[in-house]
This record gives sequence, C-alpha cells and structure tokens, in this order.
Amino acid sequence: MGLVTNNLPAILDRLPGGGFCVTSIDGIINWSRANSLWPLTFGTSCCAIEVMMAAGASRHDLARFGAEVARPSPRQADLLVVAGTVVKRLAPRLKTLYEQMAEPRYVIATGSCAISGGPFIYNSYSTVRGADQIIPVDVYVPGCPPRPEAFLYGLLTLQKLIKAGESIRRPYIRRKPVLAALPSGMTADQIRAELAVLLQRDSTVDLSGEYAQNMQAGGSKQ
Amino acid sequence: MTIRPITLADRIAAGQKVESLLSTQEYFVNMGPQHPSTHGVLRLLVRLDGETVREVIPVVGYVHRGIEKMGEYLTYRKFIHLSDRLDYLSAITNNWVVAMAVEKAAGIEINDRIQTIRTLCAELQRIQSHQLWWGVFGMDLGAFTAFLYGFRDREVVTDIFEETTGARLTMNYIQPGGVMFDIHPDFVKNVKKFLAYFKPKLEEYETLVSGNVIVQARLRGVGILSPGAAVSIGTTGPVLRASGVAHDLRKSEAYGVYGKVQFDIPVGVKGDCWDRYWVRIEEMRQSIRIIEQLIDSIPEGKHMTIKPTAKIKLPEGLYYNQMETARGILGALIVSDGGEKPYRIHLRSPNFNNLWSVTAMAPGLRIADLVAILSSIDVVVPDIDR
Amino acid sequence: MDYIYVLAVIGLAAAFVLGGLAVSFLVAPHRPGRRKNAPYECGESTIGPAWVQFNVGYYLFALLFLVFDVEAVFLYPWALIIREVGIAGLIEVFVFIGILIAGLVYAWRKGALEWV
Amino acid sequence: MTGEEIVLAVSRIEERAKPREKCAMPAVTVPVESLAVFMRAIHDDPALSFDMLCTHTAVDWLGENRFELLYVLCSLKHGHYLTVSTSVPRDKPEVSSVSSIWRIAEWQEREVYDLMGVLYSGHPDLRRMFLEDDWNGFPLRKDYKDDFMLELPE
Repeated sequence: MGLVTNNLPAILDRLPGGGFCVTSIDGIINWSRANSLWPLTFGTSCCAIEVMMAAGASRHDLARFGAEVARPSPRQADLLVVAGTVVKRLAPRLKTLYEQMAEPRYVIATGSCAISGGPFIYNSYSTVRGADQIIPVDVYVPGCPPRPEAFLYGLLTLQKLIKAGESIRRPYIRRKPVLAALPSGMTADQIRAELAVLLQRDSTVDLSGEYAQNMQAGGSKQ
Repeated sequence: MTIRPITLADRIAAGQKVESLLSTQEYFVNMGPQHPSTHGVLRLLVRLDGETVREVIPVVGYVHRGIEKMGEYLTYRKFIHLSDRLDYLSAITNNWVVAMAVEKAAGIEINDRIQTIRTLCAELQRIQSHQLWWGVFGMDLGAFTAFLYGFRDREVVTDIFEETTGARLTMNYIQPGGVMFDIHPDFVKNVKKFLAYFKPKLEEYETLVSGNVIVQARLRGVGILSPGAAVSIGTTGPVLRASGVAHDLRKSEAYGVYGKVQFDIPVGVKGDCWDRYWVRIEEMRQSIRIIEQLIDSIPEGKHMTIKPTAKIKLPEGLYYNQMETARGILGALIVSDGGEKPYRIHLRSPNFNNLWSVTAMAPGLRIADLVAILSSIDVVVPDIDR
Repeated sequence: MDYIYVLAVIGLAAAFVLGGLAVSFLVAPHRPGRRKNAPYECGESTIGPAWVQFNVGYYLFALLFLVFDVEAVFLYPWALIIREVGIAGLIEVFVFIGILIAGLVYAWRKGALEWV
Repeated sequence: MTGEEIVLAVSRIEERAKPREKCAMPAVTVPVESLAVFMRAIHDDPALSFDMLCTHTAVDWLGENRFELLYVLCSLKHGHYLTVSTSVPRDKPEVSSVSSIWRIAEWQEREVYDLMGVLYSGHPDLRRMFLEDDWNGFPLRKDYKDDFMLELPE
C-alpha cells in the first residue's frame, strides 16, 4: 500500500485509542472505493448485452450505484466484469488485462460461462471452465444470462464485501463475508457426525406423518 | 509441391517492410480483443501509415467454443439451446433455422398458428436487434444518448418476449415441431401497444441521429462496397442490400407466412455506411408493417404438433436450410447418419462473411472511418467464432 | 499590491493538484509488475516499434496551433488594460492579429493544412 | 431452372459429375482433380452463373477414410442452388483452392483447414482461423483426442 497506509497501523495500534483511528480510516477508504467502482468494458458473449449494456441503460440503471462509467482502458477501471465465455485463446489476454488494472481491483464473474464454463463444459476443446482458473474472482453472479437485477445484486454484494472485508492492516487480503460462518472450535468429526445424521434423515421419505392425515382430511386444498 | 501453412507472425513480418529513409514507415496497431467498438472480442490488426489504414487483418477465435464439435454429441432439441448462443441478438431466428431444417428433414408438418407465431416473433426480434444496433451505432460515433434511446425502446420488446418465452435474451422458444409455449393471453394487446408506442419513436430516431449533419458527414461516401465485391465476399442481409443487390430470403423463399404479407425490401444505392444505416432503419418500418398485417389474424390451433418427449430421428442424408436473420442469411447444414444426433452440423454464419468485407472497404480510410464501418456492418462476434 | 490575488490563485491551483497527487501517493497501493507496466494495447502485446517516421503534416499542424496559442496568451494582458490604451491599443492589436492571420493564409495556400 | 435441369446442365460441363445421393437439394459429386476447372466453369457459365458461395465445409467420414468437402453454391441472378461435393483421402487431404473464384472461399477454407486439416493449394494466406497457431491436431476430426475435453457422463 501507500507510504502512510503501510506503516500507519503499526504506529497507531500502540497508541491508546489508535485502533479506532485505523478502523475509521478503513471506513473512509473502503467507503470511497465501494461507491465508485468503474467497470471495464469487457464483454465476450451474451452476458455482455444483458449485464453490461442493459444494466447500464436507463431502465436498470447502474448509475444509482456509482458504477455507470464504463471505462474502455484497464488503467482507469476498478472492476473487471467477466461477462461471457472465457476461451483458451482469450485466457492470456484476460490475465494481461487483469494485471494492467490499477491495484484495488475487483472481479465479478457473471453468467454460468464465467463461473464454470456453463453450457460449454462438455465436449468443448477450447472453453476454460470458469474465469477463476485464470484470475481471482470476488463475486459470482449466476444465470445464463443473469438478469440485470441479478447483476445489480452482485454489485451490492461486492460493495458489502469491500466495506466489511478490507483493512489497511492486511493490505492485499479481502475477507469474504461468508454468511454461514462455521462456529469456532468445531472439530471435523463433529461435522462428519452431523452430516451422517442429515444424510440418513434425507434418505427416507416419511409419509406416515401428519402430511398423510392432512391429505385424507381436507384433500389437496392448494 | 507441399503446401506449407503460415502463421500470424509470418503475416505480420510480411507487412513490416521499410522502403526508404524518406518514406513514412507503417506500423501495426491492435484493435484488440478488448475494444469498445468491436462489440465483443474481435481483434483487428490494423497496418497504419500515420492515421490512414493501409490494411486490416481480422483475427478471430477469442470466443471460439467449438459449438459444431459439441453439436455432434447433442440431440437436435438440445442443439436448439446452443443455437441461441450463436447470434444472441436474433436468438429466435437461430432456433427457427435449426428447427425448420429438422422439420423439413424429418417430415414434421406445422400448422398455420405456429407459422404465424414464428413469423411474428422473428419480426419482433428483428426490430429488437436493429434497436440495439442503432443504439450502439450512435455510441460508436460518439453520441452516447442514442444508446439510451435505443435501449429504452428495446426494453419494451424484451418485456413482450419475456411474457411469452420466459427469457429476455436467449429464448430457446422455437422447438422442432412447434413453439415451446403458446403465446401469452395479452401478447396481441402488448404488441399493438408497442407498435403504437414505437412508430413516433422511429421518427424521433430519424431527427435525433439521421438528421444530424455530423453523422451524415461521417457516413456518406465512407466504406463503399461495390455490388460485385459484396456478392463475391458473400455478404448477406442489410450489408448486401445496401450495396444495391435486392436479395432477401423472405421474398425469394417465402418461408413461414412471409408469402401472405405485403412488404418491400429497402435497397441501397452506393453501398456506403449511410446506405447500410438507412437500410436498417427502413427494415424496422417494414417489420412494423408485417406485424400489423399479422397481429390480428393469428389462426387457432395447437402450439406444438408433436409430443415434446417424442424422439426425433432424421433419415440419413444432407440437409441445408437457411433463413434471413437481422444480420444476414443464417444456414444450418446437417449431415445425418440416421441417428438421434447429427453426424455433422455446420452453421453458415452471416457475421462471418460480413466481417471480411471490412478488409475490402477499409484500405485508404482513417481509423475513425474504420470504427464507423465496423459498426455499420453490425457484427456479433460469437456468431463468427461459433 | 494586488499581486497577492495572483499568488493566491497560483497557490490554490498548485495545492489542489499536488494535494491530489500526494493523497494518492500516500494512500493508494503501489505494486509495479512487469506485465502491469507493459503498454496497454487491448490486451495484446505491442507489435513492432512505435518510434517510426510518420507524415510531416502532424508537425505542421502542431506548429500552427502553437503560434495561435501564444497569440491568445498575449491577448490576455491586453484585455486587462484595454481602457487605458484606448483606440490606439485596439489598432495595435488588430495589426498584431493581422500579421498572424497573414501567416495562416500563407500556410493554407501552401497546403500545410491539407490532411493526408 | 429446377434441380434436375441443373444437375443435367452441370454433368454436360463435367462428364464425371454424378448426382450425390441422399441430398435434399440438387447436389453433384465431382472428382478432386477437376474441381477447380469445374467450379470456374459453373461460375462463368451465363445460364448457371453461381456467383455466390453460400458456405463451404467438410465432413469427416472416418469409416470410409475420406473427407467430403461440400460447397453450397447459390446464383443470385437465377435464384437456384447447387451443392458440389468432392472427396479427398484422409491421409493426404489436398485440394485446389477456389478463393480466386469466390473471395469468401479464402476465409472459409482457412476455417476448414483449422478445424479439419484439409490443405488448399494456391491459397493466398493459409493459416489457422480460430485456434492458436501452435495448436496441435485438428479438433473437428472424428478421431481427435484431447484430454481437456470432458465427456458427458451417461
């Protein structure tokens, strides 16, 4: 990171109440980064129309989230939206584009082609199965193509990830707000035991319960 | 005499010759995979002398997923799903081409209701595709507001498609034997509302961009494609018609219910960027005319003539069926060995041929004209690479 | 005496520019790399040298622009003292502009402005 | 002209041309060595004047150890279609290029070379179209092996 933000945490944390200063600096930096994500115009196939253009147009407006300035050059872009299929021939170019972006750079993989190769997984000799095999991806937006609203939700998730996950104490590490965070101190065999119970319960369909009485009593009301 | 294939590096080395100290040296510029005006990942290797284009070498393959190889492992119904992703701006017409090829080969007969619905959806799709082209065309010439106007009206058509087919862009709607679902109850009402809404908007397009003197100056006389070159390069659709060749499959083969409706084919005069622009605007008007003649007389009947789970087997042989999409003629060539899956399937892509007309038009013009030409050809890259 | 305002304007402008640069130097992450510093050409690597001989027209255009840019700079101080110098000053400025226009007409006639 | 008339007219030009069986549209099979002459003839003949090459592709008949090259031709003037088919052996797939007759053939032949491996003599710029130049193998061949490709689990 920059000159100040590199060694500021070390100094401030020793001072009383310094930790609070660091988090407030984090807050300012993350707030400014999250609310002005400039996407790079990088669309390969169908997702480009739906995610980049339709979301950028006036109906599903990206401007409400500060992301409507679609910069053509990676030098001025913060957000690389991989919209469409990544193919073996494009992989080194995608890597170059990602490397040439200015440092706090984020990647959203939209569409099942960018997430896992999508409809082109089987019997295709040139489709890379997922953009995350080439560049680190922050947010995945599923869909083929995803609706513009889905992309907007992905953008909001990325903004939450930036605000909650980044700090100048760990400059190049972003903590993903994993929703189902495991409770601390849980051991592996506890998980295995619980998994066994779940699998056993799911493997039998119990029709003798109240679902059956409900059927005879009133007939299917729905 | 052995034939030795060359590589791109040899091609570039051939272009880098220096005549004399006084002459201006030419250099290569990549209008590369990620470029705002190439509508996708198309790379134009341009040999420049100062600002003047000496030669354009299109390099494609950046979104080549091998759909023809995958076609050999999929049944005909499953391949329809992939045909959407070729030219995703005219997805329904892509489905129709493959479905019709299968129906003609397997002898599945189609009732009038299905034909009318298919023709209506194809014409709506043409309008939707031209709206997007018009918006992006304005954006390429620097007028960003045209993009917003174009997309505002395109959303209305997208809603109509979403009601009937369930998807906004890749519909997977036309299956061999009919259409996936019957049209939405208020499909007719919405289409009429759209036509009434869009007609004045089309005049607004004319005043907003067509009447603009800068646009006229940038388009008239730029990128002239002679009829002979257009036919020899195999361009089809608006690019061919703008060069003065009145070839439209909707008239010559009259598939669907095109035989029963009156419409005329806009044909350009000089074959420059302005004619290609004007031809597409005129085509939107003709599409509105076709829809008006059809929207009130959709005949009754089933929307699918065969069971959705019926197995489709094509008798052994070679079948070829082509159709006029928004960008040109899309052809489906199926070689069947009697099984459920095609032995070989090849798709004649309109954008593939239209793209190469750039190499004929661009030499001698400037970089800004090259952007105008590329946008006037309206190229969709996954359709080139397949 | 009223030079303070001029200095104030210069100071503010410098502060604004240098301030922006300073914040980004202090706060923004800085990790140069081989591929990151490579020239951006749509994702591709550049082909051939960019240091080539190109048409002389570009140089002539730049020259003409420079002449008229400097002329505009001379007009600013004249505009400030327009009341004191009165009509004589006005004629003087028109002579000054006339000479430059003559230069432009000469260049135009010689075809320096014909774009390649 | 109807399909049969075309096939008849064409067989007058090239006596060894026999109609290709099992084809929905008028189709003719021509031996490889007389392909270039035959194509030039039907392009220049005013009655036929096939001025547009709709599409050119290749089919890999692995069982019969041959590539079948298909040229779908169309005449804008008369509005009729013809498919010309010719076969080349799989181990020495060489045929003369028709890019001098139809300009688009140059790029469609490049695509067939790239995906199928058929070499075209007299082609001005024969190189791979979609794949990288150092790609080994020709993907659309039936016997193309690639461990990158995933098979659909039955």
